[in-house]
Amino acid sequence: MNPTLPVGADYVRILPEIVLSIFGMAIMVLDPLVDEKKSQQLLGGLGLIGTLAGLVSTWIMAQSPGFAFWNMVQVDGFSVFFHVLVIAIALVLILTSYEYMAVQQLRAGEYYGLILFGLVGMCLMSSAVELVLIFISLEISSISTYILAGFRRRSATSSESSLKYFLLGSFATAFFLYGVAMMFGATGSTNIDAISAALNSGKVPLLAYVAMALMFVGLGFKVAAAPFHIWTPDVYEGAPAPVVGFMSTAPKAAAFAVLLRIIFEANAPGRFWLIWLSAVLSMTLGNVAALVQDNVKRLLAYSSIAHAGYILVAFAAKPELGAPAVMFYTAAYAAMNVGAFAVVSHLANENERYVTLENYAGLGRSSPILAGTLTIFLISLIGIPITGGFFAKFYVFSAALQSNLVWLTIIGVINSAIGAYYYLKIIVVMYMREAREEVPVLPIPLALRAALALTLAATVYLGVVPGRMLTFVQQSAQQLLQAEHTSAREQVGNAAVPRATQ
Amino acid sequence: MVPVSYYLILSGILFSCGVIGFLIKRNIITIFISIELMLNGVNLSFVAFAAQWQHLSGQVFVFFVMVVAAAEATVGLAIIIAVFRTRETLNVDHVNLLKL
Amino acid sequence: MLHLVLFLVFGAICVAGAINLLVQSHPISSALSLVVVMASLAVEYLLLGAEFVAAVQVIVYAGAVMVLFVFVIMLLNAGVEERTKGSRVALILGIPGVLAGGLLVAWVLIERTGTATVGLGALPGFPKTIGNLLFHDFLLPFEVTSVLVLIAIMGAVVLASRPEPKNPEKES
Amino acid sequence: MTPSLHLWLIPILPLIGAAINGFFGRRLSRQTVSAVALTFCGAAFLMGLYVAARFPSLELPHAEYLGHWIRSGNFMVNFEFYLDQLTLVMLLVVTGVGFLIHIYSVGYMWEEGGFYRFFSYLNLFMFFMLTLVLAGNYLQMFIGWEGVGLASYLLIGFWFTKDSAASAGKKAFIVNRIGDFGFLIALFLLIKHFGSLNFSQLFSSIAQQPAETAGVGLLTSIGLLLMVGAAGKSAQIPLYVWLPDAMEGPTPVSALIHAATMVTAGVYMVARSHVIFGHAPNALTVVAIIGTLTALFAATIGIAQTDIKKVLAYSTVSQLGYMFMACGVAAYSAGIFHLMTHAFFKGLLFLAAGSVIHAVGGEQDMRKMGGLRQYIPWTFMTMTAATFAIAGFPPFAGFFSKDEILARAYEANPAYWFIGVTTAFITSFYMFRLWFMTFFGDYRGREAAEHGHAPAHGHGHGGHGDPHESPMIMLVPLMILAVLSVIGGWVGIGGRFEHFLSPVFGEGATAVATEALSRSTEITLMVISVVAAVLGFYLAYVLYLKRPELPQKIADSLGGLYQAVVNKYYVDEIYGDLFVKPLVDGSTRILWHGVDQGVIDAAINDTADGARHVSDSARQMQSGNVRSYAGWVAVGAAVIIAYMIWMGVR
Repeated sequence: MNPTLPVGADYVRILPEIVLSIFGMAIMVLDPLVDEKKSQQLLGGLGLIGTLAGLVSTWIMAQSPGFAFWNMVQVDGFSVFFHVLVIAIALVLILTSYEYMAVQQLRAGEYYGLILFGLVGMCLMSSAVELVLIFISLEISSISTYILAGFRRRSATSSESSLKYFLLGSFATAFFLYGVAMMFGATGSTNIDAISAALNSGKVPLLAYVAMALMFVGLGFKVAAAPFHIWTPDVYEGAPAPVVGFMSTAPKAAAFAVLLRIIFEANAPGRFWLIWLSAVLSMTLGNVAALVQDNVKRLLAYSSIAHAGYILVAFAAKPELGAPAVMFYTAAYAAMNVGAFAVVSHLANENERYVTLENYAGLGRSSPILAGTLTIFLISLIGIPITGGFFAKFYVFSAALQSNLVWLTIIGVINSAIGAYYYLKIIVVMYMREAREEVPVLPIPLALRAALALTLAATVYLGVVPGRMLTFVQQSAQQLLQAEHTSAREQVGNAAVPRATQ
Repeated sequence: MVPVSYYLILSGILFSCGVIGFLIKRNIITIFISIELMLNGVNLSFVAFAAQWQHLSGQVFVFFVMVVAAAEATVGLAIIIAVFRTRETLNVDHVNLLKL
Repeated sequence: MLHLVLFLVFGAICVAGAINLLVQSHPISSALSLVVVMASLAVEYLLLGAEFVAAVQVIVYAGAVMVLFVFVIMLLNAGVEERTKGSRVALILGIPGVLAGGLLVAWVLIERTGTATVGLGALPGFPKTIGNLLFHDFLLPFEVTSVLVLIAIMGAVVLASRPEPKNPEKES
Repeated sequence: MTPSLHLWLIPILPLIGAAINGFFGRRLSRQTVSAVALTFCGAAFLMGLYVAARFPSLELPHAEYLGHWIRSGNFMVNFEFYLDQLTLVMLLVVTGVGFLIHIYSVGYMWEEGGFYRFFSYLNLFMFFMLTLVLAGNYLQMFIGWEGVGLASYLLIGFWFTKDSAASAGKKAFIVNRIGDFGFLIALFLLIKHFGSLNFSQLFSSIAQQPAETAGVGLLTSIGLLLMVGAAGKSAQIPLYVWLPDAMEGPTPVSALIHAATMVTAGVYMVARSHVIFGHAPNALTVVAIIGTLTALFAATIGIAQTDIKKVLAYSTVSQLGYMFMACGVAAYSAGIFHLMTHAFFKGLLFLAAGSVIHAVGGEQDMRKMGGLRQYIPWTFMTMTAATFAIAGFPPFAGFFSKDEILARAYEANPAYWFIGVTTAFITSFYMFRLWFMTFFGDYRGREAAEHGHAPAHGHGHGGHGDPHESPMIMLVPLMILAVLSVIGGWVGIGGRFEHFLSPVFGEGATAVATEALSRSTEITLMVISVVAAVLGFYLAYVLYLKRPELPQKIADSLGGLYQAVVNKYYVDEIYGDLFVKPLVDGSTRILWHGVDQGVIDAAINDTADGARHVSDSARQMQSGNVRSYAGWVAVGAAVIIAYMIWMGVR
């Protein structure tokens, strides 16, 4: 056995995770010490600093790319991208939650702690190149979201949402794990690079196909892709609104990162029609079901299924075109959806009383700022130019067309035309209907303003000058796809999984 | 000498029993027990494959799965308690406020 | 030969336990069936040489985790489950789906890995070798599980503690 | 290298105006708001004039690069502006007519709530429209394209308290989306096969390809998809349904967006893409056929409308059809010429109609007007100029452009010409019908008011006594446009306009025109179209002034056909039944009530358990069951496993 200890570089390459855990623990420890009134501000502030520190440490981490902990994690542009993305989402979430938690009278300490710990899992998901580590971090991210979903404990819907998410989530995770076991059985390794090398040398064992299928079940569930999307509306409807904004983007982005690694880096065999069909189903089911919803949270839940479908379209495309499109889309979707949910959670008010479409009537009058920002997010979700949503769709569809997926593109385009209808419905209601009952709109606190400004800026930035972002995602996608070859060769000398001899 | 596939089939049977349990049981706790059964099935696969490939890492995975299962159990049972508090029922068919 | 006999005996116990889990209508019976399954699985592990895993299986899984289950069942005073008909999809689509999928996978397993065999105690997993792996190659996952456990603790505290009674919510 | 003209300023100026009014307008007085809007729009117009003044000294086409926007691999898109003769014409039309309409709006909207909002939207619209016109690549054009749709949606729905306005806005938006996606797919195809969206690069690489004469090749499909986009934006069959409804917006909006500028974007786009269409004759034929049919179809609907703005709306659709007909026979400059004159006279018609509506207190039904000549003489005079122009009487502007189109159509295929002339006759008829019904005879508004018919569209204008003339600020733009409607066509005499545009569309397109038709044929055609116009005038005179009881009789005798025309051939209903309803119903029945319990369970309940379970199933008409969800997951997993195994075994 090799007795070496991890060196400094190893720690630098998981620095964001370390920093986030430390802040999480600090919150946990401080929680009982501060009195309840102050805890909201103090611990929330600590969480905020934690995410900021996480961003800084990500920057430090980005300076030393490479493998760490004996090929457990890999730091490259790809993982840096997703680190920044999920941490930024959490930052906005914390800004939004500041007010929300106070209005809902929920205890703060564990909430912020769970967010930070959950982030550790999501960050690791994006940099892990070992299925076991991916599994554990997936569980960290999932379990913390299960708990967050049930945070409004006095509410029956919230705990129901939590229960449904938990039961079905564990169910799906078991499938994923079985897939990991099969993959281990098929290739003798759980390291993605080694798997990739095994799958791309000679005939692919049948067991690997089964393994891929099972892993797709688990990951498809996490990203809410049809036919494993079915939990989404129920869970999103019941969970606290800011948390929905979070869990429809951050864990999803991390799960997409894993899917990208598994599907593209390992060059999963026989995936094409599977993804094709899943993309079509997700887009269509999501959009069509959203048409008749009148609960805004539920509507956005269906919309998030549809968006997962659009992202899957890019998975069906050629890797070098699809991977950057996926990355861009997750970022754009995160910006607009988190923003939209920030508005929704502000309006929801005590006990989330105001979440139906009817409650949005006349919002254009009563609160032009909220209505205006929500409109921009919705416009972006529709995919109208000069917003991030447009370019995201544009790249996805152009990637698909350049890979000769004409029908898939046409179905996607038709779907996004259908989708325009229900987003528009919200805009119409906000500006063109008189409020039937008085819906109190609380003053917008500073933190929420900051959250809205950040998401708005990101949405518009990605829509107006997407050039830099695009260059970045292309480079990192390039690294991801090349990693397959380079690291597989490194593997030979530096055995990731020691073989016990008998 | 026993064929590895025997172990794998046993593992598959346990996994399938777990899935069926999820589908037919009404008590939330029993459903959760079914999930544990699924995980146990997977564990057997890991150990069997480890033996086949002569890779000890397969056995280490089992260890991790157990940790995860324990953590899941803690949280899951807490969620079940929370649901029971608000709904006074453990029947999953009655937990359907959120729908359509 | 001994190996095969032991495998078959404990495999049969295992499957019987699993089926009993499904058939029983009281959660306690199901939980105890699972303990049976786990215990016989531990034997199967031993047959494959995974000593450490077998021990942990009995101590942690069958011992600690299942006790937690039994405790919660008792706490919530769960009775015999009602045979409500909430979901026909589960019966009409789900069960055939599982059976079909299971058979397909079984076919793959037999067809494609059928020839390989393992001897008794094929891959001895002593605590020392496992420990070496765990604290070296798998150091990071091992450390990360601590975060997982932390989350679990926090979750249990958040969810299972009695909610503060201010503004009891009236939701339908 | 020609000097930079700072073309980017032209769209940015209105954007600044929009931003100022949008953010601070609420606190500003009406005077300040209108001053801001007019200043920035006027500045854009001045910039346009400056560009025109510098034009002779430029090396054309003149492109201005601002910075790169997206770079993905080999594919690059820049912020760039593109100026050639075609752009200049569009630029002047958009800024000039736009500016006049801005002035007019100050008077028209003075009494309305949301004054600042209106001008903010209006300036925003100008920004997008100018982006569209000045774009140097298709993507930038598309941004403008979508943007004008958005602005138009905001403006149509301006009176959002009215349900009809809100739904009209929505309809416009959704129909436009269909068109936009045709456009978008065309863009994807261009990226895929030519790796660029830049006009100069793209056209030069397409120009090297052979033309696709037979079948549907790549360029033909691109052309057809572009045409889908154009049909959506420019309200052509089958996507025209939104334009008549869009009349719910304030009248200046109809004038600016739905007559003079936005709806002509489709024509501009087709003309801009003439290289693509030139290499795809089949697509061009489709353009011609769609244009011709739309021209006729919309004109016939126009006959039976009683709402003054609806008549004009259908007339716009029909005139746009003419422009597409021109493009379809490769007479792009004729199409653009008509686009320009149409902007003058149709903008004027709408503004004058607005003035009429203003005068009679918000009434839009022509049956309740009449005899307005004496009350609003200025409006009457300007409207007369416009009516004669659109009917095609010489020497008004419409005569020259329409004649040009018809001549070129005749040359391509006499069938187009025949339908074109028929349409000209119908156009003349319904326009003079409008003219007579509105301005001649006796004023019928008072009786209606006495019978207790409150004006249906009374938004702020209500409570007037006798009709009264509009204020000067509204009349001046009318007069300017009236002058342009009279003399605007003279630039086309002797093919000067065509000659001006010939560097864009190539010499071939113009040279043939003058030679192919002999002088005598040309004059014959001209005479026939004038006769058609006069006939229309006479028929309208007889039916609506001399013997006003006749139309009813005719309507009675025609019965079903007339009904069909009155109901716009039931197109809205057909669309509703065919597309919208099934979608919503499908969603409700299939997914809302759950595939789960709705279909499978209901079926099982019905057959197996019968009536006893009806109430039970009603209670259980709900999903939300975890086990059902798990069932779906399990089935999905089984299907995927089966598929993957099949893939593996294969």
